[in-house]
Amino acid sequence: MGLSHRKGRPYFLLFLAVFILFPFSLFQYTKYILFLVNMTAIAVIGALGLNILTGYTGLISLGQAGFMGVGAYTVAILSTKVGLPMWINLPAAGIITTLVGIIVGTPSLRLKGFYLAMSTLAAEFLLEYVFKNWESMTQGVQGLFITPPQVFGVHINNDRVFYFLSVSLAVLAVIGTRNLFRTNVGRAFIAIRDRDIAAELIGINVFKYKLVSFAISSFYAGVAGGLWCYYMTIINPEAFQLSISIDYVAMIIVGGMGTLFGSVYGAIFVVLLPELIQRLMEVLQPVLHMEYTFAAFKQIVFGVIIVIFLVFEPKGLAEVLSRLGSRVSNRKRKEAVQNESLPGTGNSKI
Amino acid sequence: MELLIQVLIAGITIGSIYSLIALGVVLIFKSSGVINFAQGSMVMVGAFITYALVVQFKLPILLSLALTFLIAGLMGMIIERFVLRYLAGASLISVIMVTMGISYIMDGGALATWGSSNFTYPKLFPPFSMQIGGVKVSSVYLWSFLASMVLLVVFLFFFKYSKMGLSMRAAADNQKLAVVLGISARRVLSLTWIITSAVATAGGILLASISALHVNLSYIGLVVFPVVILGGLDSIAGAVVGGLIVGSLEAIAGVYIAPYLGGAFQQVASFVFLLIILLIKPYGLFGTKEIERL
Amino acid sequence: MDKTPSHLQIQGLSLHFGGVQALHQVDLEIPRGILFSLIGPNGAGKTSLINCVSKFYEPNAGEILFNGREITRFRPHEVARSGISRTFQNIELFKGMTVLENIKLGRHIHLRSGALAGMVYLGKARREEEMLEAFLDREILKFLGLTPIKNRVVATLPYGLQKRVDLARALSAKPEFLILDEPVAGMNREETQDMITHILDIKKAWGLTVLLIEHDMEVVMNISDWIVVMNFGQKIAEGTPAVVQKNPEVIRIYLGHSYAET
Amino acid sequence: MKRLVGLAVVCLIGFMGLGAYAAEIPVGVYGTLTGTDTDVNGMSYGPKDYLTYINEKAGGVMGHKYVPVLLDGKNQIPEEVKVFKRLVDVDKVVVVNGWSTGGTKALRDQINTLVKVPFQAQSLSKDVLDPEKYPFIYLLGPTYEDQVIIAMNWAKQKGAKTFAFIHADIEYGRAPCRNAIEQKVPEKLGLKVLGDIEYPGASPDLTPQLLRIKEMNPDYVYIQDSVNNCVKVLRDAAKVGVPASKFIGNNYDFSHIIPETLGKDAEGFKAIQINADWGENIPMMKEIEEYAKTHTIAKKDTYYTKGWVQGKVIHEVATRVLKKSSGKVPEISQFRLMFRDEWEQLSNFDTGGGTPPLTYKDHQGHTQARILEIRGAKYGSISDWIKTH
Repeated sequence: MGLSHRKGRPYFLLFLAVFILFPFSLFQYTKYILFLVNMTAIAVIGALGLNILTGYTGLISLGQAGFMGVGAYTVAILSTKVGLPMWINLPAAGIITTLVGIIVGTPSLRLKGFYLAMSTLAAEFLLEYVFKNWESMTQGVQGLFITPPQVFGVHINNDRVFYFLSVSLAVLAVIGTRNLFRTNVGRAFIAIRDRDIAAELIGINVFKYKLVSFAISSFYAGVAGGLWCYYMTIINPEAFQLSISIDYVAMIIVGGMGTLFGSVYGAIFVVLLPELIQRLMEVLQPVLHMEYTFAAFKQIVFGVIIVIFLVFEPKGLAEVLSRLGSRVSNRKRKEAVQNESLPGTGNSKI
Repeated sequence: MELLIQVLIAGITIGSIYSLIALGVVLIFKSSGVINFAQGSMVMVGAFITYALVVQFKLPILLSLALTFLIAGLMGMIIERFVLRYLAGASLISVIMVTMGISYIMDGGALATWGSSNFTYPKLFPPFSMQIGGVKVSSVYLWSFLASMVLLVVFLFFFKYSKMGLSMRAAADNQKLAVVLGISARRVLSLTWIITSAVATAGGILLASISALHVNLSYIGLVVFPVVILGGLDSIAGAVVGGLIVGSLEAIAGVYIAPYLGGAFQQVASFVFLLIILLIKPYGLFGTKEIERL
Repeated sequence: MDKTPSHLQIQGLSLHFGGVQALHQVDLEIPRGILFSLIGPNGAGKTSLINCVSKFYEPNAGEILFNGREITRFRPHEVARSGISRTFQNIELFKGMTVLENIKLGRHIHLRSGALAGMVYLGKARREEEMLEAFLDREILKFLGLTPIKNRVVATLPYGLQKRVDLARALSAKPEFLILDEPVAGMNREETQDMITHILDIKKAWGLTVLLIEHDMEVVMNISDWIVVMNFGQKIAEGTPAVVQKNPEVIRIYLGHSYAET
Repeated sequence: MKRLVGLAVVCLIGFMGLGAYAAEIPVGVYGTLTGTDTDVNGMSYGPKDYLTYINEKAGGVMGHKYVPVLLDGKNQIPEEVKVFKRLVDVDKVVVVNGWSTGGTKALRDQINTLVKVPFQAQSLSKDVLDPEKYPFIYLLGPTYEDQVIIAMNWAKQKGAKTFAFIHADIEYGRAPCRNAIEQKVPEKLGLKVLGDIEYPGASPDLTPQLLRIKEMNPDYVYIQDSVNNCVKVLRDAAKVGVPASKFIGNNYDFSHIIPETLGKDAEGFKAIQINADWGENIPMMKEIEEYAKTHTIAKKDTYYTKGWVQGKVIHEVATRVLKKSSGKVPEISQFRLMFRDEWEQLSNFDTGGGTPPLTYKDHQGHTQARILEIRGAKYGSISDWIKTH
């Protein structure tokens, strides 16, 4: 949907070709990479959701994992107990999570800043408790198992099939978010983040839009959680604990709060970083000997990166990359014949 | 009735440890507006340092304790000097995440150094215990109760009367103004982190003494958040009272409510209570309301 | 004047913070279509009063009627929705956004497309967005001379321009009642002149009622239809500029020598 | 857009370049190196160390060296799934030594139908033990449910009438206790279950739960949790005055940390043993000691020896497969199938005293356990090896 400008079209086509052909390549790593891509795509959707809430609207949430859990449970319950098909379950996951999100967002009428963040943290713990103890629905700590639906005789959680599903949905999520911030709703979110009082005084119903932000954010989280459930085929309360929420906050911080592609970069980064560290540590393993050091090292690097980003690049990877990108394109522009007018200042929000 | 008394005593004993750890969080918030998610890790690392000095280096206990506090203070100073100083005036979420980052680094560091085993903590306290209303209260709880009470009084007086304490409050309220008044905001912040780190270490030593020492000890940092918020982020008395309330609440919920709701209701009880309180009093029991201006 | 129905009417408005009385039993009647000025020394309660009107403050007593309808219990955004727009003393623009985005936000109350339509961005939302831009281009940007800078980020603009963007944002809602809180404060003579011209033009063109707070007495005396003088949270005098200028108490407590001598 | 493509390409190249070593017999192990329940992760180091030991001592199996890959599943399902996928897809391991109950259940389709890879679970959950449904999953010893039965049987013999459970609010804690109750084990034995008490796994304080135990006053309490929380349970039991002798823990509560930490508050505590302890006078220990001369041992406890036994099992099965294929390493999927089949054939395999002889016909190596009791800060056995069925 208008993703490409005239200039970007070759790249877009190349990307499309890589996207479609890659799953059929036969590297040793193809399947594993597909797995990582799938996990990243799910994370992208979740991170976009959190970014709408936290990055754009300025409401800190430590409950993203809980919301994703609601989505995952919705899918699991609908497909095992009711037996509905996927094309109903995934939107349903989004909608149910939206409702939960609105409830969780209600304290934002009175609570601000860290106090609101704490109420989302409370929601995270409460949801976990509900997952664990509403046994007639969730089967408690044992969790629910689903049999993934089949597409052309192949289970949807087959890495290759799922790849097309998850990446397409992730792209849709990106486009949806981009469009959202072209219109009044998105602008209202940013206004609330920048100065909620002024927003209210110029006629924005701040409370309503905070709830809308919670709703959209949790819709994304719900869909991401639902996808996760289809991919993993199991959901139990351990799957979405606080540390996952923190990972998501880290994604948008590292990627860039309040930026569209920040969510994407952040998700890629946070999903792949542990892999890279793992590989690095495996190379160093003969020297280090102790296996748990790489878990420790992963944690340390993760922490250091968060700190470094906040101290030196508070605007995240999106800013870094756009700086790099503009440097490259500046050079190119100098070389190019000047047959084009000045570049548009269009995407100022990004 | 007898059971209720036992429940309350049990709640207050664990609550006194919550209070002590919550005090550190409040202290940092009060003087720098930073919400410290690394408090739990500071608690854990403090406990490990003592362990290393006493058990691994076999130093005398008093010397080890003195050294531990020295190292912990240094650690606090480093955190402030090399990380938080660069984040003055940053948004709330940046501050939250940066302390989480620090927490990851500290947890990872402890894991790399000591591994993920359980360690038996050295007996730093005399094996003395008191029988209070049918509950055996070991000396560790008495120590932590005492420590949090003493620290409460000390900090209250410190903030109210001492020049340094007043400067800290001024610096937290308005860093620019503080500079104009000739208060070195940096020195004040540095000092806060040193004190907080030391308080966290004290909490860590007490906490590790009542159970085994493990890297997961840092989880306490999350447990005390309801305490901090309940009391009000910037209220020292609130931290102490909140700790005792949350401790008792958990005990009551664990004994009386969990059997009906099932599962481990104790853990969420404090959060449920917290939500209710926040809806009535959005800034906690004793917290100061933030005034907004146009 | 008391026969024509007032546009905005304030009765017995009181406001206090703790023990400090910011407003005490203030009554105002602002007829439709005039330029109504509120003057008084610092701390007289002028800004408190308009903050009560736009509901940033909750008055302790009294009532506010707009178009004969009570709006005392409205929430701030409902006040804006009912047709009252305002500018701010300390420019409350969204500094990270562009001029155009800020002004679009001013028109927020007239936009109908919801989140879902926005995300799809086909049909309704897109049309609305296009109409919005056309409207702003036509009515606001060109008029206030902001077209060349419409894609600049607000934070990068000089003070005078920011004030103008603030006005543009208030106007883009196409209000019937405009509150201006010190619109020319900190401006040089030329900028002031510019601003005043804009205000008077738009007032005339749209038939606005304007409530103005301003310290620049020359401006106030030149353009006001009616002036109310406040001190210590109370109304102490009112009348046409000519009347107010002659009121001895006004001269003593507020205008003092400064105005008398100029 | 450009940037996205660039990033994708970089990632692709990065992954292709990394870690493509030629492996002869790759064996995957994942466990909890960090995260919760690390107290018992010696059993993840064990298999790896044993295979290394065999590589060094005998040059692997019939000249083919093992490549043990040890990864961290953090006791979290998504993490374990990720690690599993990597092991089977990238490292192409012949057999996986897995970890948690939840993770094993999550992977059951992958293990048994999609990938078909032999899987040795550390979890002793009965729910994954089913040669028909899950032909690729093998367990070493008595399931948690078996252990509950053993404990109850023993309590019954001691004249107990009432019983209670205490555990964390996770699958590992809740399921076995509930299974035992649902299978009417207590009724059959004439025991009355007074309560099934749960606590938050990470809570620093369990006094409220112990107060409930005190109120109920059961004859015995079964702890379905591992070392770390067991310490908390016993500590707070002492706090409210419930003697440690009333508590029986499962096989993951047999740790010297417990008496060391609690001193006399742990006196009388009972735990279940399903394999030899570290330092027992058995032939297997000699191997470990030999290995320890040149290597550091991560954890010197009974779980490490459990892992060592699991390593022995893997080596034994691999040896049999290679004997069948006359010393050639079969193609990977073939290898996995043969490995599974040979495993099932394994019977009366002597582990050098690490466990009773192992027979995997029912996918459960052995069914024996005994009860230990802490006396004078040391575990001593108070029962013979009991067979569960």
